[in-house]
Amino acid sequence: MTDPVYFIAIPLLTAFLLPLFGKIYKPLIGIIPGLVFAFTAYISFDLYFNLEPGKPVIVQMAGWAPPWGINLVFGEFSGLIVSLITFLAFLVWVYSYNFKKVGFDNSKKYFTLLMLMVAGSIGVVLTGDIFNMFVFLEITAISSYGLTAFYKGRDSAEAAFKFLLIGSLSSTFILLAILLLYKQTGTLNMAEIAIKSQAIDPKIKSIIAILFFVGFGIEAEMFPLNGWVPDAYSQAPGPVAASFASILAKSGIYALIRVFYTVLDVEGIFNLLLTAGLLTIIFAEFTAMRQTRLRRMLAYSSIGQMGLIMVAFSFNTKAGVFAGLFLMFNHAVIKTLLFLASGFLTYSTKQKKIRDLDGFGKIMPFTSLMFGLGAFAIVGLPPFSGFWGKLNMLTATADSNLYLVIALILVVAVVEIIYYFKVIGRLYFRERHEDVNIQKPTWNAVLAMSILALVIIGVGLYPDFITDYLAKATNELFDKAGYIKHVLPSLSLN
Amino acid sequence: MSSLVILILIIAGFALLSYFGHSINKTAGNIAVFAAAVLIPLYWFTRVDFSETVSFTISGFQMELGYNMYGKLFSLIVMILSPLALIYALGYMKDSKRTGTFYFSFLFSILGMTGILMSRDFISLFIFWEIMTWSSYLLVIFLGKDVEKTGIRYMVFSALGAYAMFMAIVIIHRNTGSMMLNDYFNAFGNFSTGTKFLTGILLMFGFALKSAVMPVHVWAPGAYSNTPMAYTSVFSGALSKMGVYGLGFVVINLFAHANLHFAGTILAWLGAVTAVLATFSAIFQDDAKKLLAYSSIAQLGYIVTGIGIGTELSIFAGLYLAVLHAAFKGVLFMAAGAVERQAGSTDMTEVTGLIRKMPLTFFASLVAIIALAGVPPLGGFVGKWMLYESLINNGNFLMVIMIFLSSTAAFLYSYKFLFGLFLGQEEPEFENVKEASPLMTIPMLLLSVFLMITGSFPGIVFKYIAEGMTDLGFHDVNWQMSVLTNAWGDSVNLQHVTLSIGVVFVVFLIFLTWKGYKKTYYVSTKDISSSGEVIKPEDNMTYSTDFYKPFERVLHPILKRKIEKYYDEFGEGIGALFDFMRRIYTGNGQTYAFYVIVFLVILLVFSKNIFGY
Amino acid sequence: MQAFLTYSIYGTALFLMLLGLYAVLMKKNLIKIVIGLSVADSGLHLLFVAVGYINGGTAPIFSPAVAGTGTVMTDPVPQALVLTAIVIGFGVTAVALALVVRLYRKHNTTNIDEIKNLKW
Amino acid sequence: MKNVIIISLLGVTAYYLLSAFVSIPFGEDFINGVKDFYLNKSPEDLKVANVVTSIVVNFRGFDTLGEVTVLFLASTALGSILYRRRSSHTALNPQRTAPQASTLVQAGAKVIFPFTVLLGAYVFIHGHLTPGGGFQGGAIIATGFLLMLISYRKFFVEHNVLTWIEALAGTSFVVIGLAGLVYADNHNFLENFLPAGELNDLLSGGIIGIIYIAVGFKVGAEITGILDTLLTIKEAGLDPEEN
Repeated sequence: MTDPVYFIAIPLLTAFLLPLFGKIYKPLIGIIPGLVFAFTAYISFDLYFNLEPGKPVIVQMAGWAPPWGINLVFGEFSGLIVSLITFLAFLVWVYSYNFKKVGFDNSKKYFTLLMLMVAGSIGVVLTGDIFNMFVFLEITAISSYGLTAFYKGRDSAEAAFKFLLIGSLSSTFILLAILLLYKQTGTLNMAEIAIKSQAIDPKIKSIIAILFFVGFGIEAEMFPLNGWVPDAYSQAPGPVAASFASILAKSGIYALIRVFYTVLDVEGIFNLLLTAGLLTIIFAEFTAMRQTRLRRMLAYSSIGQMGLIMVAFSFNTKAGVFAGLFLMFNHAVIKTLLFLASGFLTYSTKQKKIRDLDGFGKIMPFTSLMFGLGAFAIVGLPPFSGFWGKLNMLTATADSNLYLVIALILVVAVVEIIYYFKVIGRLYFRERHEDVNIQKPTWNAVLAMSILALVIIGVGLYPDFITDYLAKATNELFDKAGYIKHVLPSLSLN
Repeated sequence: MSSLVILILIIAGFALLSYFGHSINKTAGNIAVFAAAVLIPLYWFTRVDFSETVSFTISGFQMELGYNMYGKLFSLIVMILSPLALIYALGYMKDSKRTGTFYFSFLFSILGMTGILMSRDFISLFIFWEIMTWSSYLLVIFLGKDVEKTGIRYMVFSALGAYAMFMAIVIIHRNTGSMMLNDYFNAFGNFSTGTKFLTGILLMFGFALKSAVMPVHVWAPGAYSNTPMAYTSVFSGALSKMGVYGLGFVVINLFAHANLHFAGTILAWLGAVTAVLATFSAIFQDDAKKLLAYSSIAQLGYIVTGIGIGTELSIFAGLYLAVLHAAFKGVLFMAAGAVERQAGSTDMTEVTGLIRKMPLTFFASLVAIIALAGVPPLGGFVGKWMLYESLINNGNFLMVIMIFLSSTAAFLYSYKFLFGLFLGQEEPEFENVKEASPLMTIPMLLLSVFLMITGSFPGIVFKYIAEGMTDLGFHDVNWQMSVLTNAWGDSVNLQHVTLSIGVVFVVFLIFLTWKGYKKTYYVSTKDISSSGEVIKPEDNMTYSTDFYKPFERVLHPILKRKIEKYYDEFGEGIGALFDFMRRIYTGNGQTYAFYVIVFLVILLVFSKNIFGY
Repeated sequence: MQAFLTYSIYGTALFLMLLGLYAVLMKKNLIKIVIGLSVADSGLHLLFVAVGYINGGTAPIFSPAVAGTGTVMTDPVPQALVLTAIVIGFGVTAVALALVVRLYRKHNTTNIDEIKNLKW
Repeated sequence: MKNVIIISLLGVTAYYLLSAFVSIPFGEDFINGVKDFYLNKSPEDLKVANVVTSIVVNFRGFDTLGEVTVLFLASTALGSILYRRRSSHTALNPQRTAPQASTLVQAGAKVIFPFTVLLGAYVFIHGHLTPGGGFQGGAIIATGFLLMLISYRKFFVEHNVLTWIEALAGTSFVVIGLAGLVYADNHNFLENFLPAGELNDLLSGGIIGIIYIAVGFKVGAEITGILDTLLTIKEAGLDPEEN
C-alpha cells in the first residue's frame, strides 16, 4: 500500500473530486483534505522508516525504465524532505481547518490549492526527471499565486501579481536551461544527464548552470531575486505564509541542491552560491530590522534563514550539507510556528503592525508564548532546536576556513536578536492602552502549535532525535555514483 | 543518575514548579520558591559529588560536566548568594504581578550559572551561558520600563559577547577537533599565531563583556538599575562573576601555554581605567541604584585588573575581591531594594533620613559600605592590600595610582549613598516608613555578618581560593587565617587591627550616644530660616542635591564624553543605513523583474570568472 | 547555408523571447506586461520546436504513408515538451489576467507604477 | 535612457544564449538520445502511430497528469481570485459587459459552433493516430464556446455541468493510472493494461486513447470555464473591495 506514486496521485484525485464532495456534504470539503494530508504523512513516514540503508525506493511511471520513462526516487535525502513537508502540511491543515470561519466560505478552493501546492512540492522533491521537476514547480507556483491572492480586502492581488511576474521569469529560465540540457545530452533523466554532463562544453554548461541558478534561486528566495517574498508572505493567509516558508521555499532550495550536487558538475557554482547566500542574509536581516509590520518582518527573516541555508550548502562539504539540512528542518518547523502564531496575533488588527501587539502576552497568553518560544528558537538560543542548527552551521563554516563568514553570520544573528526581542518586549513587557477584539486560538490551532513547540523543545534538548537521519541524508546526497547506479542499473559513472 | 545532572534537574524542576505554583496562587508559588532556596543549596552542599564527571555525546559533539575546584569556588558564591536573594525576593516581590515569570527566570539564571561552572567543554558552557543570558534579559525588562533601550542594549551586548565566544569555539573546534576546555588549553601552544590571537581575544572579549570592562560596559548601569533589586544582587554579585570566572581560566591557561602576557596587561589596564571612570560616574549619580550599578562596574574593574596581571598574588586578590564583592554588593542592592520598597524611591535627593525608620537596613548597608571602601577592619581592606602589593611587585606603579585614586574616590560615593538615604534630615513624607520585612532584612544581615567575619578571619575564604587556584596552575599558595604578609617581610595581624579599631569604635559610639542623645531633635528640610525667600513645599532642600558639585565641575571634561553616546550614534547610523538598504524593495514588480535580468546578465558576463573554464 | 539557418532560426526565436521580456521590463500597462510574458513564452516554445528539428525529417507519425519507408523523423520529445509548456503558459496567463482584473477593480488603473502599496 | 539599459541587457543575454544554442547546428541529429527508443517502441509495443502522443500520454504521462493539474489549478485559482462573496440581497444576475454582436456574427456562430465541437472531438479521439490530441481537441471545443460566448450576451455555460465533467474526466485519468498499479504487468502507475491492438487502428494504443479522451473533455471544460469566468460578471454592478 505504500508507493511513492500515492504522494502525487491521491492529492490530485482528491483535488479533482473535491467539488463533488462539496455537493454531497459541505463539511467534507474541510475533512477530506485533512485525510489526504494525514495519509501522505503516514506513507512518507512509513516509507522513510522502512527504507533499506543506501537503497532508495525507485518507481517507474508507465512501466518504462528510467532513462525513457519518468521515475520517482524516494531516498534518504528526498525522503527526509518529503517527510518534513508532509508532516508540516498536515499541521498546517490542522491549524487552518476552521481558521477564520467567517469569510472563509471559499474553503473549497483554499484546500484544493493548498493540497496541490503540497503535492507539487512533493513532486519536485521526488522526481528523477528534470522536466517533470519543472512541471511540478509550476504546479506549486500557480497554486501559490492563487493562495497569495486568496483574501480580497488586502493588497493580496498586488503581491500575487509580483509573485507571478517573477515566477514566470523563473520558469522561462528553467525551461531554457532544460532545453539546452536536452539539446546537449538528448535526455531528460537527471541520472543520465549527470553521466553525460561531463562531456558538455564547459562554456555551455556554465550558461545552463546560471539559468538554473537564477530560475531556482527565485523560488529559493535568493537576493536579489526575492522581491516577491515579503509581499506574498505578508498578504497570504497566515497558514499559507507558514506553508510558503516550510514547503515552497524548501522545494526551491531542494531543486537548487539537487541540480548542483547531482545533475551538473560545476564547481564554480558553490562560490556563487556562497556570495548570493551572504548577500541574501545581509539584505534580508537588515531590512527585517526596520520593519513595522509583523508579517513582513517574519518574511524578511525567512529570507535571511534561506540565505543561511544557501551558505551552508555552498561549502560542498558533508558538514556543510548536514548543517544545511539541520537549518532547513529548523527553519521549516520554527518559521511555521511563528507564522501560525502571528496569524492569531494580528488577527483583528488591520494594519498588522508590531506596535499593535503591546501587552498581548496577557490577553493572548498561549499564542504569545508560542511566538516567544519560536523567536527564542529562531535566533538560536539554547535549549531550543535553533541552537544546534546554528552550532553545526558554524562548525561547518569554520571547517571550511571561512572565518569572516562566521563573523558575518554572528553579526547578523545579533541583528536578528534585536528585532525579535523587540517584539517579545512589546508582547510581554508593555501595557495595553486600548481595547482590542482578540480572537482566541481555536482548539485545532492550539494543537498544531503545541506539536510544533514540542518538536522544537524536544530536538533542542536532544538533537540526536534527528541527527542520524540528517547524516544519512547527507551521505546519500554526496553519493552521486550510488544515485546513478540505483536509477540506471545498466549505466554507471565512468 | 549523576548528582550533577540531578542538581541541574532540581533547579529546572523548581523553576517550573515556581512558575506553575504562581499561576495557581501566590502562596503555593512562594512555598515552591522557599523550598528551592533551601533545598538547592542543601543538595549542593551535602550531595553533590565534586569529583564526579558526566560525559555524553550530543549531535556528534563530546560534552562533559564536572566540577573543578576553581568552579567550585564560584559555585560557592552562587549557592550562597542566590538562595539569600531568593528569600529576600519573597519579601520584595510580595505585591508584584507576574511573579511566576520572575521566579522562573531567576531560577533559570541560577541554573545557567551552575551549569557554566560545571562545564568542562565549550558547548555546554555556551549553552548555559546563553540560558543565563536570556533569563537575565527577561528580568532586566521585567518591570516594563526602558524595554527598548536598556533591554535591547543588554541583549545586544550580551549577544555580541556570547557570539564572540561562539566564534572562538567553532574556530577551536576546527583546529583541535574537540570541544573540551582542556584540549584547547593543551593544544594552544601548537596553534598558529593568528589562531592564538583570534581565539584568545574573542574568548576574553566575551567574558570581559559580562564583567563590564570599560568600552563594553554600557549595558551594565541600565541593566543593573532596571532589574528588580531582588535579582540585581545576584546579577551584580554572582552573574557578572561568570565573566571573571571565564577570564580567570582563559588568561591563566593562555599564559601558561603561550607568551601572551601583553593581552593580560591590556586587560589589566582596561580594568584599571574602568575602575577610575566608573567610580567618577558613580559619584555623580543621584539615583542610589545607578550609583550602585556604577560602583559595581568599578569594583569589577579591580577584579579584572587582578586577574589580568596574572601573578599568583594578583589573581588571589582578584578572586578574594570577587567573593567579597558578591557579598557587599549583594547587601547594598538588597538595601537599595528595601528602601525602594518601603520609601517608594531610591532617589537620594528625595529620600533622606531613614536611619531611625530602617535601622537594620542601615546597619547592613554600613557594614557593606565599609567593606566596599576597603577600610579596615572589614574584608575589603584585605583584598585591596593584596591587590596593591601584587601591582607594586609587578612594577605597575601607574596602575597602583589609578586603583588608589579610584578606591579613594569610592569613599565619596559610599558616603553619598549612606548620607543620602539614611542620614540627613527627616522628611515628613517619610514619616510612616517602616523597617522592611524580616524576609528582606535577614538575608542582608547574614551577609553583613559574613563581611565582618572576613575582616578578621579572611582565611575562611582564602581556603577555597587557594584550592581553586590549583586548577589555574598555582599549586602551593600560602595563606593564613588572619595574618597578611607581604614580600617585603611586613605582616599584619588582622585580629589586632580589628580589635583596636573595634575598641575605638565602641568608645566613640558610647561618647556620641552620651553626648548627643538628649539634645537631638529632628527637623524637616523645610524647617529653615531664610532671608526673605519663601520655601515652597515642592522645593528640594535636601543636602544631597548637587552633593559633589565642585568635583563635578572639575571632572566634567572627562565624563562628558559618554561612551554611550558613540554607541547610540553608531546605532542610529546603522539604522539609517538599513533604512537605505531596504529601499531596494521598491514595491514595483517591474523593478524586481529588472533585478532578475540584471542578476542574470551579471552572472553571464562573469561566467568565465565564476566557472573558470 | 547551414550556419545561416542555425543563426537565423535560433536568433528569431530568441529575439521573440527577448522582445517579450522587453515588454515585461518596459511597458507600464499590466495587460501589456502579461502579453509580454506570453510572447516570451511563445519564443521559448519556438526554440523548443527548432531544437527538435532534424534535417529532412518528417512528422513523427507512423501513418501508413510513411510506415516502413525508413524516412528520418524529427525528434518527438521537444514537441511533447512544448505541448506541456504551452499548457502551463496558458495557465499562468489566465491567472495573470485574473489578477489584472482584481488590481484594476481595486486601483482603477493598469499602470504598474501606481500599484505599489507594498514596499520596503 | 532606461530603454538603452534594458536593450543592452537583453542584448547581452541574447548573445550568450545564442552562443549556447548555435553550438549544435540547426537540424543536426545527436546520438544516444532517448528519442530513438521512443521512435522504436511507440509503433512496436504501444501500437501508437503518433509518437508525440505516445510520449505525452505514456512515456511521459506523468508530465501530462501534471499538465492537466495545471489547467485545473488555473481554473481553481481563477475562481478563487475573482470570487466574490454573494450578498444575500442581490440575486444572482449574471451579465456581460461586452456589446451585443451583429446578427451576422450570431447566425454564423450558431452554424459554426456544432462543427467546431465535432472537430474538437475528432481531434482528441484520433489523438494517437493523427497530429493532435486531448489538449488540442479540448482547445478547439473551447474555441467553439468562446465564439458563442462573445456572440450572445445571454449565452451562459452551466458551471455545475462543467464541474462534473472536470471532476469525472480528471478522476478517470488518475483512476486509469492507479489501475495500472493493479492490472498492468509491471504494476506501475499509468502503465498500459489494455490490449494494444493494431497500429493505425482507432482502437489501438490501449489506455492512451482513453486518457486522451478524458483529457479532451477536461481541457475543453476547463478552458470554457476559465473563459466564462473572465467574461462574466456574476453580480450586478461592481462591489468595492471588501474589508
